[in-house]
Amino acid sequence: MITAAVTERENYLNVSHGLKSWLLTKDHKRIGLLYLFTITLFFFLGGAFATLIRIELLTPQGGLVSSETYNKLFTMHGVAMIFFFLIPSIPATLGNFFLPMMIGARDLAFPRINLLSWYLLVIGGLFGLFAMLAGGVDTGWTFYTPYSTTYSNSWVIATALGIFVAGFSSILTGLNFIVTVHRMRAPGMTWFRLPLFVWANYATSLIQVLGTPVLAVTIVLLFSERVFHIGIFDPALGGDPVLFQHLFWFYSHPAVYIMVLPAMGVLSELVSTFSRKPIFGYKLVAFSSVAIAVLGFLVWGHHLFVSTQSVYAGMVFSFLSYFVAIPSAIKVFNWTATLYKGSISYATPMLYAFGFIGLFTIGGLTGLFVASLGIDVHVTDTYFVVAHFHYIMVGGTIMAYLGGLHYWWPKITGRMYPELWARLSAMVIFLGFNFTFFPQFILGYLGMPRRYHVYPPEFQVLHVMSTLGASVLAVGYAIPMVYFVWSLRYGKLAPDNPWGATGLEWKTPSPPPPHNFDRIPIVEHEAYDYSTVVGEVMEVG
Amino acid sequence: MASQIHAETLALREQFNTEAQQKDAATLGMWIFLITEIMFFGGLFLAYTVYRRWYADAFAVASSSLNVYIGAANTVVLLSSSLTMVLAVRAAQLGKRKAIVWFLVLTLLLGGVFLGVKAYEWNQKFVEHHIPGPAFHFEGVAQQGPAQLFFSLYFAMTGLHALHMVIGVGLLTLLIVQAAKGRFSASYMTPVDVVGLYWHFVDIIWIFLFPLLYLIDRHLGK
Amino acid sequence: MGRLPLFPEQASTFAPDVDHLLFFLLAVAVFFTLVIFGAIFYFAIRYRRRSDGELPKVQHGGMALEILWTVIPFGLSMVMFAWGADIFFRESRPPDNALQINVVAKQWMWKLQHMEGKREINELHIPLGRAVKLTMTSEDVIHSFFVPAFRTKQDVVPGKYSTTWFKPTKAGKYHLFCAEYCGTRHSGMTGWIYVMEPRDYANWLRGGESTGSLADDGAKLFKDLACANCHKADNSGRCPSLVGVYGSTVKLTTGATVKADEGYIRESILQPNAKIVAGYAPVMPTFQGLVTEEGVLQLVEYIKSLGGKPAAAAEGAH
Amino acid sequence: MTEHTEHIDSAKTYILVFLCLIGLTLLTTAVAFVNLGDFSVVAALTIAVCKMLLVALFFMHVRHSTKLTKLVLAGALVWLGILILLTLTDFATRGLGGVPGR
Repeated sequence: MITAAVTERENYLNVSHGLKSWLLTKDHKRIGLLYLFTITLFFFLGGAFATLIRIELLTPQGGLVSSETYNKLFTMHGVAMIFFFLIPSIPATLGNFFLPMMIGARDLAFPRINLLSWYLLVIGGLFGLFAMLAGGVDTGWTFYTPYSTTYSNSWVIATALGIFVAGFSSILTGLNFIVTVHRMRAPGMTWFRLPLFVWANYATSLIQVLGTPVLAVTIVLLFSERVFHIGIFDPALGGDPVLFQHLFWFYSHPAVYIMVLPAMGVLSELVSTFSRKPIFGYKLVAFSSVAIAVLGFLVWGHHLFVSTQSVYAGMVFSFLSYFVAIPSAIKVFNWTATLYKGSISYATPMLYAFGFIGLFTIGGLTGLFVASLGIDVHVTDTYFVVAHFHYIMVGGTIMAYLGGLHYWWPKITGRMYPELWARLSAMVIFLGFNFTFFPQFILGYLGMPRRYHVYPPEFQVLHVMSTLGASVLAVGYAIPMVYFVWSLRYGKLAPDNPWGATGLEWKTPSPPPPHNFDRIPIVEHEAYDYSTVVGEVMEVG
Repeated sequence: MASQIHAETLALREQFNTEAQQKDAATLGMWIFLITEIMFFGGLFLAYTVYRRWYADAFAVASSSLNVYIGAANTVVLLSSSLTMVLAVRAAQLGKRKAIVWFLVLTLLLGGVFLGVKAYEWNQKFVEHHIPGPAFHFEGVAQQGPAQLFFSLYFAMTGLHALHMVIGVGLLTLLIVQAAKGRFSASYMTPVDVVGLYWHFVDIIWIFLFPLLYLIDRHLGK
Repeated sequence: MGRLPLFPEQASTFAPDVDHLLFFLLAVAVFFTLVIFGAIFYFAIRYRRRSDGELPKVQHGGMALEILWTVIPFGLSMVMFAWGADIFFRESRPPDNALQINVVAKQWMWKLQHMEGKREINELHIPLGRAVKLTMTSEDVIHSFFVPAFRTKQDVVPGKYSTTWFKPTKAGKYHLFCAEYCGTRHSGMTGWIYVMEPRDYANWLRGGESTGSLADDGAKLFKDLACANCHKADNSGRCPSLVGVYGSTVKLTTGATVKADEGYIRESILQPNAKIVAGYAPVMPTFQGLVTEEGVLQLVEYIKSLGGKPAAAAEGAH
Repeated sequence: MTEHTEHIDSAKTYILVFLCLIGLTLLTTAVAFVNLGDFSVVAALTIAVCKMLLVALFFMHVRHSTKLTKLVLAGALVWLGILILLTLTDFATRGLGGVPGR
C-alpha cells in the first residue's frame, strides 16, 4: 500500500496547492477536473430526480407525489441531465484534458477563456439550482410556448437564464477547441494524423458554435415574452407557437450530436487501442463526424411532424433525416470491422465500448422508426421516443463517457482503478440499462404518452419492469463512484502507458507535468501506428 | 526568440510558440465569435421574415411610424464610426501611437451619439404608446396584434443591437486607456484589430436593421 | 396489475398500414442488430488477445466494403421514407365525405361538438366505418389529440385550426390521450372514443337534450353579433357577401389571393384586417374576446352552410 | 517591420469606401419611397448586402485574409441560410392542400 505522495516528480496536481490554485488555474487539465467535479454533481442530482420519477411510476394512480411535483421532477431531470451534464460531459472534461495533449500543445489557445467557460457553467448551474430549490420549474425541458410564457407558475425565468449562461460556456468551449485544433497542432501533426477523438470534438465544436446562439436568442425572446410581454410567439397577437419550436429544435436537435459525437470519438480511441489496430477506414470515420455535424442541422423539423407544421415540410425533414443515418451507420460498421483480426483485450474500457456499440445500434435503428413519418405520428410524445433517446444519450454517451473515464483515469490521476470491480459495474450498467429502457419501447408503441403522472392500469407491468431495471442501473452507477474515489489513495501507481496506446497523451508521464510536454513533440507517424509502441508495452497489475 | 523588452510589450503567452501563431489564433477566435453573433441575430431575422410575410400590411403601416430621417442619419453616424475605427487600426499598423488614441476616441464619441439618438427614438415610442405590452396602442390600424408583433421585433432587434454597442463602447474605453499608455505598436496591435472586427460587425447588423425596420413600403405614405 | 399487453389494438384503417411499416422496420432493425452483435461476439472471442506482445497486421483498403455498407442502408432508408411519407400524406388529407366534428381543447379537458349540435366532454361517440374529420383548436396552450388504437395524433394549437381524420374499423371503447405536455393535470386530460354501430350511433345522436345544429347556433350568433348589418347576402353591404365564399379563392387588396378555408374565416373574425378583400375598406372591428373558440367554430360552420365548394361536395355525398 | 508583410490600405481607400457606404444609405432610403411592389424588399436587401460586403472586404480586411477566414464567413452565411430557408419550407407551404393545420 502506498500512502506517500503520488510521485516526487512535478506534475499538474502537485505543482501548486490550495483552493485558490484550482479556482484561478489556467491549466486545461485542472479545468477539466473542475468540470468533472461539477458535472458529476449534476449527474447525481438528475439521477435523484430520475429515481423519484421511476418510484412514482410503480403505481398507475400516482400516490407518491402530486402531479405538480411530478411535472417538476421530469422537467428538472431533463434540464440537469441535458444542459448541465450531457452537453458539457465529454468535451469539457475529457476533451479539455486530452485535446491539447493529443495534438501536442501546451494548452488550449485561450486558457483564460477556458476558465471563464467553467465559471459560466457554474453560474448557469447555480441559477438552475436556485430555480430547483425555490420551487422548481414545470414546463418540460423543451419550454414550449405559450405554456412557458403565459401559463406556467413556476421558476421558468431562473431556469432559462441558467441555460442561457451555460450556453455561453458551451459556445466558448467550442470556440476554444476550433482555434486550438487549427492553430496549435504540433509540427508534423497533420489533419489526417489527428486522433479521431480530436476530429469528433472538432465537429462537436462546430455545432456548439453554430447552434447554441440560436438557443440563446430563443431564450431571450422567451424571457421578453414572459417578463415584458413582448410577444413574439403569442397566438393572441397573431404569433405562432410553432415558430418557437423551429428555433428551439434548430439548436436542440444538433445538440443531440453535441452529446453523442464526442462519445463516438472516445469509442474510436477505445476500439483502436484495445484491438491494437488503426480504425478501419480512418478517413471515412473522420469525415463522418463532420458529416453528422453538418447534416444534423438539416433535420430539426422531424420533431414537428404533428405540430401543425406543413405536410410538405414534414416530408422534407423526414427525407433529410435519413441522411444522418448514413454516417452513423458507417461508424458502427467501421468499429466492428476494426475488431476483425485484431488483438482484442477485455479491459474495462473495451467492455464499455462493446456496450456502447450494442446500445447505440439499437438507439440508432429506432431512430429510423421515429424518422419515418407514418410511425412517428403514432409514437411521438410517447415512451417510444423516451426509450429511443435514452438509448442514444444514456446507452451511448454515458457508456462512452465512463469508458473514456476508465481509459484515461491512470493518466489523469496516476493511479489504476480496481479492474475486477470495474468490469463488474460495466456489466451491471449494461444489464440494468436494458431492463430499464427496453420495456419503454413497448409501452410507447402501446400508446403510453410521455410526461404522464397518472396512467391507465394496463401499462403497470411494463412500468414496474422499467423501475426494477432502474434500480439495477443506479447500483451500477454507484459502484464506479466508490472505487474511483478509493483508487485516488489506494489504487496501484499507473505506468505512463498502461494500455499500449499510441496517442501523444501517453507519451507524457502519469500524471502529466504542468505544461504537458517539456519539448513540443514532432509527429512522424500516422495515428494508431502500434508498431511504435508494442515494444514498450508495460504490464498492468 | 523574444528579448526581455519584447516579452513585456509583445506579451507572448506561454501556450504559443510564436507571435504570428498568437495573433492568428486571436483573429480566428474573434471571427468564430462573430459567427455565433450572426446566428444569434439570425433567430431574430427568421422571426422577422415569417411575420413580415404574414402581416405585410401591418408591418408597412407600423414601420411608417418610425422616423426615417433620424434612422438614416443614425446610419451615417454609425458608418462614420466604422471609418474612424478602421483608421485607428491603420494607425496601429503604422505604429502612430497618438493617432490610435484619437481615432479610438472619435469612434467612441460617434458610438455614443448613435446610442443617444437611439434612446431618443425609444423614448418617442414610449410617449406614443408603441411599447409592446398591455398599454400598447397603435392608431390607424384595427390590427393591433400584428402591429404589436412589429414593435416587439423592433425592440428586440434594436435593443440587442444597442446592447452590443454598449459592450463595444466598453471595449473601446479599455483600448483607449491602453493605447494612451502606449501599449500598441506596429508589431503588437492584436487587441485593436480584434475590437475593430467586433465594431464593424455591429455596424453590419445595423446595415440590415435599418432597411428592414425603417424602410418597409414607404411609398404608401403614412 | 395483471394484464401485460404487448401490442395495441387496431381500430382504424391507418392502424394496419402503420403496423405493416413497423414490421418492415423491425425486420430491418433485428437483422442489423444480429449482424452487429454477432460480429462483435465472434471477433471478440476469435481474436482475443493471447499474449501482450501481439501486433496485428494493419488491414488496408476495403473501399468496396465501405461503399457496400453505405449504399445498402441508404437504399433501405429510402424505402422507409417513402412508405412512411405515403401513410403520412393520406393521414393529412381527409376525404370530402367525412363526418365533421369540432374539438376545442383547454386545460384540462376535451370539448367536442357534432354537426347536429350534440356536445360531449372527454368522450367522443362516432359511427363505425365512416370517415371522421376533426377540426381542432385550443383555448390556452398546445395539446395533442392522440388515439393509439387509430395510430393518429395531431397537435391542437391555440390561435389556429388543425385537422386530423380516421375511419374506425372496429366497434369498441378506445383511449383518447393528450400527448403534448399541457400543465399540471396533463395526465388527467384523457377520455374515451366510443366506436358504435351506425344504427346505435344514430340513436345516440337523437337521445339527450336536442339543441339546434352547429350551423343553426352559428346563424344565431351571426344575428346576435349583428354581422348581417354589413355582410349582406346580396353584396349590397359595406362588407363582402359571405354566400359561397367558403372554399373559394379570394383576391386581397395586396393583390395576393387566399383560399377561404376554415383558418382564413377564423382569422377574418379575430384579426379582420390581416387580409382585406380587394375593393373593401378595413372597417371591421375585431371580435377577439367577444366570441369563444367554440362560437367561432359555429360561425365558421354557418358560413360553410351558406354554400361553397367542399361543403357542397360533402353534402352531395351523403 | 515584421517578416510577414501586412497589407496596409491607404486612408484614401477607406474614405472612398466610406463615401460609397453613405451613397448606398441615401440610395436605399430613396428607393424605399418608390413603389416597386415585391421588388422593393429585393432592392433593400441587395443594397444592404453590398454595404455588408464593402464593410467586410475593406474595413474588416477580408480582402487580405486567409482562406480559412473567408471559409468561416461563408460558412456562417450558409448556416443563416439553412436556418431561414428550411424554416420557410414550413411557413411557405402551409395550407397548400387546403387542410387547416396541415
